[in-house]
Amino acid sequence: MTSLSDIPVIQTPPEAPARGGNPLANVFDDFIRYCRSRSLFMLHYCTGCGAIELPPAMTSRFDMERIGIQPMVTPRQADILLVTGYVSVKTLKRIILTYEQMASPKYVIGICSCTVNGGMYWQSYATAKKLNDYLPVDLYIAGCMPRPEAVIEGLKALRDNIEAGTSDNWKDYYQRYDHYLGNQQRLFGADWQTPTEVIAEAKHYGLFGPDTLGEHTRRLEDHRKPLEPLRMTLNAGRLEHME
Amino acid sequence: MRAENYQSRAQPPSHEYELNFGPNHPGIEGNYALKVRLHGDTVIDAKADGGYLHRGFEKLMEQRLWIQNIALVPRICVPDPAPMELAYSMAVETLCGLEVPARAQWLRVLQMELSRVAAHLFTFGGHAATTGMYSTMFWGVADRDLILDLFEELTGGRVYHIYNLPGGVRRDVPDGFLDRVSATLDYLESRLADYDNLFFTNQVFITRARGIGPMSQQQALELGVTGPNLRATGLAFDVRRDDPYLVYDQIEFDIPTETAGDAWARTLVRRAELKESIRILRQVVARLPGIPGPIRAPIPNPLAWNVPAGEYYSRVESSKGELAWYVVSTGGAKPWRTHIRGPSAMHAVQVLETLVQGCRLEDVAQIMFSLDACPPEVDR
Amino acid sequence: MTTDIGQWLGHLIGQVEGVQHRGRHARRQRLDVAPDALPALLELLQGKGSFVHLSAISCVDWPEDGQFELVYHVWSYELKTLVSAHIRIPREPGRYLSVYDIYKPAAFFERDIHEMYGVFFEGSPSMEKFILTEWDGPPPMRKEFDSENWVNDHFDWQDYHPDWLNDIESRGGGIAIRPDEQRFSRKAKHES
Amino acid sequence: MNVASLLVELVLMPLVAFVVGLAMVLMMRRIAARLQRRVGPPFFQPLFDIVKLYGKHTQTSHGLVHDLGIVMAVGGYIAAETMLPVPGMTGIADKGGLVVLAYVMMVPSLGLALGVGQCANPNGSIGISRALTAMLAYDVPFIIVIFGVAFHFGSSNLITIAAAQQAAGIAGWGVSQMPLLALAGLFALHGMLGKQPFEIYVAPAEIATGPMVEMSGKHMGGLFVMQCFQLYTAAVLYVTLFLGGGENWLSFLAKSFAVLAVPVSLAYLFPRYRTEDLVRLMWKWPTMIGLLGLAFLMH
Repeated sequence: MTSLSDIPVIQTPPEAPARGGNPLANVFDDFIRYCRSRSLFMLHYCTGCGAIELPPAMTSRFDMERIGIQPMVTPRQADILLVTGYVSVKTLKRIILTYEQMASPKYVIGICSCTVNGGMYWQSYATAKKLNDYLPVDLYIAGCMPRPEAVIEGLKALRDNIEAGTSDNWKDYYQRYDHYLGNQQRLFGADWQTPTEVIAEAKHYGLFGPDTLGEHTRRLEDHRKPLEPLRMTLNAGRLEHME
Repeated sequence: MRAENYQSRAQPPSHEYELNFGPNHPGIEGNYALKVRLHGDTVIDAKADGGYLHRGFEKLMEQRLWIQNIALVPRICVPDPAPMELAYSMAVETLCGLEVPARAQWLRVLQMELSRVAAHLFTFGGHAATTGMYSTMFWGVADRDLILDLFEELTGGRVYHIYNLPGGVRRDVPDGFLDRVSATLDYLESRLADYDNLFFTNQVFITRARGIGPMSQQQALELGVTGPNLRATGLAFDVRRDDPYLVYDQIEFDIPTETAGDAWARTLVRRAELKESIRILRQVVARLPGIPGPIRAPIPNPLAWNVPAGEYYSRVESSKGELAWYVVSTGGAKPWRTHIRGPSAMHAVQVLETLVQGCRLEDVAQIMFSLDACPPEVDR
Repeated sequence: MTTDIGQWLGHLIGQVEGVQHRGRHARRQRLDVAPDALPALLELLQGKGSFVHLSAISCVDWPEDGQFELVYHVWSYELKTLVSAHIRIPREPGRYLSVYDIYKPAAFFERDIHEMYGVFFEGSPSMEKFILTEWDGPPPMRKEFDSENWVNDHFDWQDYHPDWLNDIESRGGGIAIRPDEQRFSRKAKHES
Repeated sequence: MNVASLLVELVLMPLVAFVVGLAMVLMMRRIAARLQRRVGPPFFQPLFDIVKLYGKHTQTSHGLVHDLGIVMAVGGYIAAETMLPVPGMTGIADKGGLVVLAYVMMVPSLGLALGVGQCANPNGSIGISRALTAMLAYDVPFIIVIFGVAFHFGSSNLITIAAAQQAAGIAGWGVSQMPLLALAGLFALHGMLGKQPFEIYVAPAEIATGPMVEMSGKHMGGLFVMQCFQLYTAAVLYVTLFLGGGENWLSFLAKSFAVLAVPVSLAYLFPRYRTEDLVRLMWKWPTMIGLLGLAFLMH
């Protein structure tokens, strides 16, 4: 059992002092934040059954494009990672890879009860139970499955949070990388690593916190392998005949 | 991370390369992956990679009561969940020797066929989107929503209904519901002409779909293909007629077939099935008010319900093909073993791997969607 | 019709040793087969009985008997009958023959059973992992694998946060439509 | 023309093109929404998208050529804008003319090819090879059309062409004088926009948006800006060649938007062609129509 303090809560960042006391100094930042909240590209990745309510939310009846949300195909282009429903361990690895490839500021939304606490698959050996152990979740939309109205309502809440500057959990991933990596290692094994250099990125973007490094990140060094050529994974048996 | 998941093999021949189709790819239905090896634009070889949606259903069901599992089973196939409940309920009923009242059987037909219409509309949309025609997807999904509204009214759930129980159904139709079904069917039928103009007789789409992923009847039978994909090769097999369940033997409907066996033929078969389902629904609407009776047979206390020992293999025709449950009971309060045979278990793995060989890169997604493969049925 | 098929089947299986026939439900026939006789029986069913469609292969674990039960469900498009051939193989070492050369769909089911139960099928085209590629534990469908314990060992549970609920209610959330305001009446119609 | 006013025009023309291009993107998305029976994006959506993309914290670059490719893509169009006369501003249109413009309009595709090549993503490489093939396909009718128009007006100078049409009234417009070439030009315009049925190089379901697959942040923003310029360039070029150019801003913009609305409205009713079908179509019908139109002109 984790205690309440382990759960990342949405923290309001300290108010940035206006430069030189000029009231207009933050206008530009505010404008960018406003644009950010009005233009959200969500990643087109159906991780679970909640994805079935996304087409209705996107298409003619509920039309997400009204509030500036449109699906995007690759993680590089996307702002929101919608984790729609239960996440099997195999998918969770891909989700983490995907998340790390997205360009920040990036937001994670957990849709469906399964992302909150395993939902009705709480007994299942194959699904992860608590998404915010592995990724910094900005918003949960509970329900099995949430209706398109609820999805849009949740996205609007995210929009408002972004506009107000309170949705900054992506920074938490850099600042407390050790915590997230530890949970990932616990599930995937100690040799878990991703191709993205999260620590270097944290340093580069000035988000290096006291908890970025820790015992879990030290393990990365032990297991870091050079990129080596690997066996062909495609129909291994049949290929040997061909070659 | 096991490194083989994101690296290619050592020194491949320079003219050959590997492409990962999925799991995060718009050309893949759901959360599924295909590793495709290409020579230029031509697919040499493909390997399906599943398990992204694995939840261990069969294990979960062994740990829950017979009645609890009803809430679990529709989750196996998301676009077309209703037949799952039905097949499981039928298996339990057969084991218990429960007699399902006539009215419940007609209500189940109503649910099944509405679900089939919804699933087909969804498939058309997905298939059109793989060829770049998003308007059909926008229309299809929006029209499918009208059926979800009907489901919501009938069962309380838009997507997962949990409407069937062993022994009957959970609710009777609300007042005026059948009129609303009729009105929705009228609307859908009037929309079919629009869909024809936009999609089914669109010359560009025909150019794209004709001759793609062809399958002979012999090949289809060898590979265990069922459902609309089998009917597109000319064999008029439908579980509803050949292994009848519910009251399908009292209903008039045709089994549409095509002979070409390609993506185009599969789409045409689905379109014809949509019309047949509407025809079945009209018969249900006409006959349901005249059928009296309770909507479920009495069952024992569901929390202490020991289903007699035995085993049964129940089959239904889902929108994707033959769906079967093998249920084994040892007389306990929980199933000893349930095994689901989803139609896509064949279509998404062996059939897909076979059909994409030799096709072009641009047709891989189309072949998958024209087979109407549903990955959660594979992964369970 | 059923009895005809029953008689016909009885005649057919007379040619193979170690087969018992039972039919209890309409269009369902059950055969209990000795493990050695199964490939011959399936070939006979496919060749003479037009049972060309392998619907599924199911595996049932019977730990008390120390056996796995393998059930081959085959369907004939002409006779419109499903025959389930049951065999029992010892749990250890859990090896059996593949029927891939008779029925191609067997490849999927055999691979699946191999993953979920650890039964090895000789001659199957691929015994590689498919669904559980990233699973290191024991075959999960075996009865001795306790998934609840495994879950408790590997996952944390979310704590209950009433403050989240307060937050939702302060935004006007909660129950959107009170039960008495719901628009769909539940009155049954069939009495009339 | 003195240097100062030329410089002002050189700055203003791309700016105007960008603003008009934003409105064109909005129109395109709204038309799509209407055809798909929905509401569509808010008015400032194209602007929000671009500002958001440029305001991203993470900027993933795959190397110098990747950055340079985007600069080439946007820069090629900016150069093209300065050669397209608009009401009141001619920029360097009299220096360049049609032939240079046709060259400059190929630069963005080539730049994109360079940039995408460095991403080392196979989807991107496939996409860009498709884009270049598509360019090869629509450039044949495009060059025929350009040649025909230049032949008809006896000049390759866009200012002269527009002035000649304006002097003769509607009967003297390219579209009345050379209807076949105008039709072929419309095909080439549609191909140039890369919308369905000629959308092969984006093709999300096949190659995950092809050239854009590795683009994020500023690079993606650059592509969004490029799209604005692309729509503007294609529409304005067509208006200048066939619809009498711009007498005043009102009629000029009305004509540009109307021209653009034709391919955009058609686009959302079709799936995409395969590459070879696209090449076959482009080299068959618009080329034949164009050659026929040319024959009438020469006659």
